[in-house]
Amino acid sequence: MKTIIDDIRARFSVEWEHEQRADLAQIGVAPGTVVPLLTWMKLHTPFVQLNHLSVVDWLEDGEFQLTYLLTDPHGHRSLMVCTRIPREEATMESVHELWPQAVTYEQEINEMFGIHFPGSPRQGVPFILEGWDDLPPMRRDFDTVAYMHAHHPSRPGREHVDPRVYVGKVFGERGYLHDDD
Amino acid sequence: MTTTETLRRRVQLWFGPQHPGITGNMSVQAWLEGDTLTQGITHVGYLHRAFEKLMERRKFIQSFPIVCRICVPEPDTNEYLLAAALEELSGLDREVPEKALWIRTLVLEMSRLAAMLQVLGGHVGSMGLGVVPNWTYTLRDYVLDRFEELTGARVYHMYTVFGGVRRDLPEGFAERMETEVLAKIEAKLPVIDNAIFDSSVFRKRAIGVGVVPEEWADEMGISGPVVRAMGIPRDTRKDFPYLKYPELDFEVVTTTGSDIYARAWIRRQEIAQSVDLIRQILRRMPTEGPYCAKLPNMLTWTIPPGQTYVRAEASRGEMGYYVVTDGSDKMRRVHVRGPSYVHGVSLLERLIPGTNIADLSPLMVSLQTCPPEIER
Amino acid sequence: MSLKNTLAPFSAWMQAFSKPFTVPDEPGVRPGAPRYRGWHINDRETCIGCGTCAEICQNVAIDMVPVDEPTKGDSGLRPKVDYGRCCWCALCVDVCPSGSLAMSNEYVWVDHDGDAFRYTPGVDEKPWDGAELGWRKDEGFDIVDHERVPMGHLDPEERIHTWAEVVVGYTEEEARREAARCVECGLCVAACPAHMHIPDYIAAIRDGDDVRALNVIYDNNSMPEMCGKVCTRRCESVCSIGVNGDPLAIRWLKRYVTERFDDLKSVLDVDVERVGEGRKIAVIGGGPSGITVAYYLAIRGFEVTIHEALPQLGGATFFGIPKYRFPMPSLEKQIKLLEDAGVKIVTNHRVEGDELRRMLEENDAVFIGTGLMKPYRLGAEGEDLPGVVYALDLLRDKNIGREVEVGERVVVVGGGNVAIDAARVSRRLGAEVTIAYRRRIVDMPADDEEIEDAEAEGVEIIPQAIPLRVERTDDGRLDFVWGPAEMVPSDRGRPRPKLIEGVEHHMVVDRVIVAIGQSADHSWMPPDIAEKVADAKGWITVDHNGMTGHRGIFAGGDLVNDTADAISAIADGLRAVEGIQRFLGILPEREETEPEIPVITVR
Amino acid sequence: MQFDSIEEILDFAIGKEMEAHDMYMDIAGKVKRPGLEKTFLELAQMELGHKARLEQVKAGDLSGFAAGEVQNLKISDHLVDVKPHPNMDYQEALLFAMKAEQRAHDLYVDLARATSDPGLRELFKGLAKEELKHKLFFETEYDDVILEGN
Repeated sequence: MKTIIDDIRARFSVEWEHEQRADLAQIGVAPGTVVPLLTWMKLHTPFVQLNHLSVVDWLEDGEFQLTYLLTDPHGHRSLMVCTRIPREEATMESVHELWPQAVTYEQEINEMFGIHFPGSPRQGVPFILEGWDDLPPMRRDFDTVAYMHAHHPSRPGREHVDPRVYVGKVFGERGYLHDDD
Repeated sequence: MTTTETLRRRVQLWFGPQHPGITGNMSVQAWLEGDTLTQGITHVGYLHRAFEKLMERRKFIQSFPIVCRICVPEPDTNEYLLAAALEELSGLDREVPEKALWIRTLVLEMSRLAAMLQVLGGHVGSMGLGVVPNWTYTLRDYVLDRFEELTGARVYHMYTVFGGVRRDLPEGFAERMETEVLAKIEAKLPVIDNAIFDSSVFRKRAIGVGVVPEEWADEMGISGPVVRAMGIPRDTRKDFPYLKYPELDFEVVTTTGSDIYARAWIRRQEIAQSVDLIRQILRRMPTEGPYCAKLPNMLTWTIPPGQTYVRAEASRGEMGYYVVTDGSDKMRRVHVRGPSYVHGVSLLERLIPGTNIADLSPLMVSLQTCPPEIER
Repeated sequence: MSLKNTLAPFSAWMQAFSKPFTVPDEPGVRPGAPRYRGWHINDRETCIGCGTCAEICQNVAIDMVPVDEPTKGDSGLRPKVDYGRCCWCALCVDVCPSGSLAMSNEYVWVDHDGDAFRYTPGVDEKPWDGAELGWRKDEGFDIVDHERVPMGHLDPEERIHTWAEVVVGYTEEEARREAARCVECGLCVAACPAHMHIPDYIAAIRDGDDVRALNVIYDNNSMPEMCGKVCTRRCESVCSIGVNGDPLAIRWLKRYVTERFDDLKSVLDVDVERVGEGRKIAVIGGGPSGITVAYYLAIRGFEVTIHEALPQLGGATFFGIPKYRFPMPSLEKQIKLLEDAGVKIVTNHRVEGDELRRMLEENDAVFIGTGLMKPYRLGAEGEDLPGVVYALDLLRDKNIGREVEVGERVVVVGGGNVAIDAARVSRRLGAEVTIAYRRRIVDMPADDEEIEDAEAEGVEIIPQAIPLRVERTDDGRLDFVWGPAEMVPSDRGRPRPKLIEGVEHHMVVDRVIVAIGQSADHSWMPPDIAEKVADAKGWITVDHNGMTGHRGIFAGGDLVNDTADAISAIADGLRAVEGIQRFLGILPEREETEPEIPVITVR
Repeated sequence: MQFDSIEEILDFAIGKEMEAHDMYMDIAGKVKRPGLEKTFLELAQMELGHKARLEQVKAGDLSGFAAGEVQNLKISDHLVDVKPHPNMDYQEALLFAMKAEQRAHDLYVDLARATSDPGLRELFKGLAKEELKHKLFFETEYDDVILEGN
């Protein structure tokens, strides 16, 4: 794995690297580096396979992380290429020209996270959802519980008593450092 | 060209989601010229339950009852992979006891066996030979009986968790597995062979149909019986060894042709391989010792920040879990990469043009598409 | 295609005569596997209503519903399962701390009413109640941590030569790990006399937020560092994790947090109105109850003065508890907090004569927390011989720094914590120590850990030993004569020891230390006030405000409660803090209403 | 002591109970400790109860006697007797009461031993048992309150 990362380092700017397992390394690059890097890897290295493309929402940082997992199917090892893009008006270059199946990934990400891949064929075409009018649901700020309560009313008759609260109440738990206790 | 001529030339047809020939709840929006498909777009979403999203809002242990639902015929791969990913990220992987590794291998092989019996029946069922699925589903039910005995449930086992498995092997399990399952399968296989592989109906409809070009294998990440039917010996159990597979004696089954027949043949061979592997496992498994590591309090367990990708060979091909942790008691992100995501969408859509409408069902079965795995 | 291939499909016909695989669809024909996950069963008696099942249920299928009266150690709630949501994962069974919840292997149930599929196992009768088979908790699989992070102790050999603290304390990592074992059921809150917010501070410790933990702790306990070292920890006795394992080390966790901060005032976030400005409160007795009253009233602007007869505040925690359990700097830190809050402290001052009357006139209220200072006597012959001493005196003398000497051989009479303290102090003073106790070791009121520690330090315990008399030997030592006892059943309470006549054992010792018990002494009060306040045994009865039979006099601590521990004294103090404010019209009088059940309906 | 009839014995016993009653009343008036006066008044009241029971026996109703064995915890046996004094505390009050009941018991045992009339002997034994019961009451209280930690 070291060799391939050294090769990458010789050509591209790598922000960080981490060896997770003997057969799995991870590198971080700038968004602009991703497509040139992946193109080079597909054409000039054994890492020809795109296993998957995934997004992680780092809401607190205001960033999305895109993770491209490339595999060397004959050398039996994988490389995770990670990059971070701003969450606002999130846009990323498409890789569907390199791998046809990336269309589906990019379509789903577009739907679920609201990241736009200009030029990718099925952007804006619903993949899983139908008539969705809320935040892209895989974003961390989409509140599933609130959505559930708004769209699927609870079955009547459910009454739960939380033991922690109940016991405190019954036995007269009180606080004395704050007036509002 | 008249309107009638256009209509005759090009008809749009929704194949599924309610169709006996479809594999699970999905549909193919197909365009036909005559009875030949010119284009197909797959549609999923009928089973979407936002598993990945739900798991981001649940404690690690609470994700177990969820992941098994990602594949009905083969839930255990999901359970194992979630456990493996989180064990790797938490360092718990070093604590998993020997016996648990064996039981996990057993469970994975049992689930592969059950799933392959089901899909082998599906192969011929999709061509209208209803009797063979009756046999294979029955054989699958025998495997489920053992699952019920081992895990407490027939379909959603919820059995493999962090640190090991949830219960020990019951006494006499190995004997019952032999007499109630393996022997019965072996007795039936020749009959099945005769009814499938020797059948002129099957041969006519399977040989040379749905051929996947070999050059797609690498770039698309095609795996499982589909890639092995191209003659490529690619198998996660050998290429990225996990659990006790390195200690088991088996060869990767391959054949050539890359058509429906070849894929069915691979599955037939792998049923026999699974039977053999289960025998090996039960023979070599330690009888004593713990089946689960000592676990921390699962209600408060936190895992340090990290990300990993783990994979295992499901009956359909390479199943992978991409898991990101952020130091909290929940996953930041879990991405389930099932083989169907590629096989059932991109590959299927690439194979559809030129296919006869009657061959669409057998084609989908041969790709062994599992829609919940696409939607998660 | 060969002929064979053409004929092959017809081979299926051969199977037409084989035995069918199917079974008739009748109930009971095909029972679930022995560990099948079917309908729930629950043992209502064993269940403690901790709600951990509801907590772990990822489908929110379990509601906790009131079934029995809540008690200490049982919330009285029981799980009610909604099978519209249940996915039969059985995590509820595997997590169940009491082991009461299980699943039967029954899986067939037909009903036209959808709401029927929501029931309280063990409460609503079902045909599968008591089913032998089904999913049960298994020893080899545990998803809560039943093993406590061990606490380091000084080696017994080493500690009998030092007055250093025996308990080492948790490191940060150990504390976080121990705190992570908590399931936050809150049963401990009921058992704690002061109802400390235990799960909340444990969660804060687990999250690494010690400042928050400290604030949660001081919210209703102003002497928690003491509690963190010597509390009787009723909380731990009801810990749900303790039902089938080691209870959370609640005491040690409190100790960990409280020890981390030196300047308490700067860390504590006090946000109360100074409603007591211009009001004066006298506190008589500087023990835990008095300190509690003083602190929480002082931060509200009251002018509080504590009168203490001994040279140092702390009451029994100062003069009674040996320093290897509760070191002086820890106590001083707590007193510093009082001073910082503006409490006036008068030590070496025993209130006597008409002073109480004067105090009542000069103050808005008076709080009495003078404790039990008068030891019960042995009552046997020879008690007045030199060398027969009382444990309380011995411990006090040692703690205030007087020279204490016990000779080479000591017998301690008694089985409470005071007896153990006296024994362990005597060990440290170089003596061989025997404890003579009238009942069985299981009956000893002393803390189990204290008994173990004492034995580890070489203290010998003779149970069922009744002191008969003490005689002087020719060489000026003492002959402690005792007789063996048998345990006889009693109509009223526990079995009682009865002397077996005719057998006498002799033990030549230098000291006989009497640690039978102690009572209150009210001789310092004007008799007419004492008459209104106390009863014959010395107990003071108070109302729900902590007020005695005399208007304006509040009381708490060992005088009032029958548990005689510091945390109960603190609880009494808290009651008086509210009571005094109600008495003075600052808080409204408490309404006697049933507490509202906090129900969550949208689930 | 010599008794000629059952009536005489019972009168003697009733007199003893009255003596005890008067003694407790006397102490109650002297003790200073808060609440202890009440304790002694209660003890005095208890003796009146015993007296009433003996009067019932005299009237021919023997059911008032304790049946079966009475437990003797022997707690007071090895304790030093105390003299009533104004500054008595609860422990001393209990000690005093235990000892007084012990003495009454011993008296009836002696009397039972001294008489040759089997009927009288039974009556004395019954009375002794009654006193032992009283003692048990105090011993239990002593065991619970004073010896709680021992």
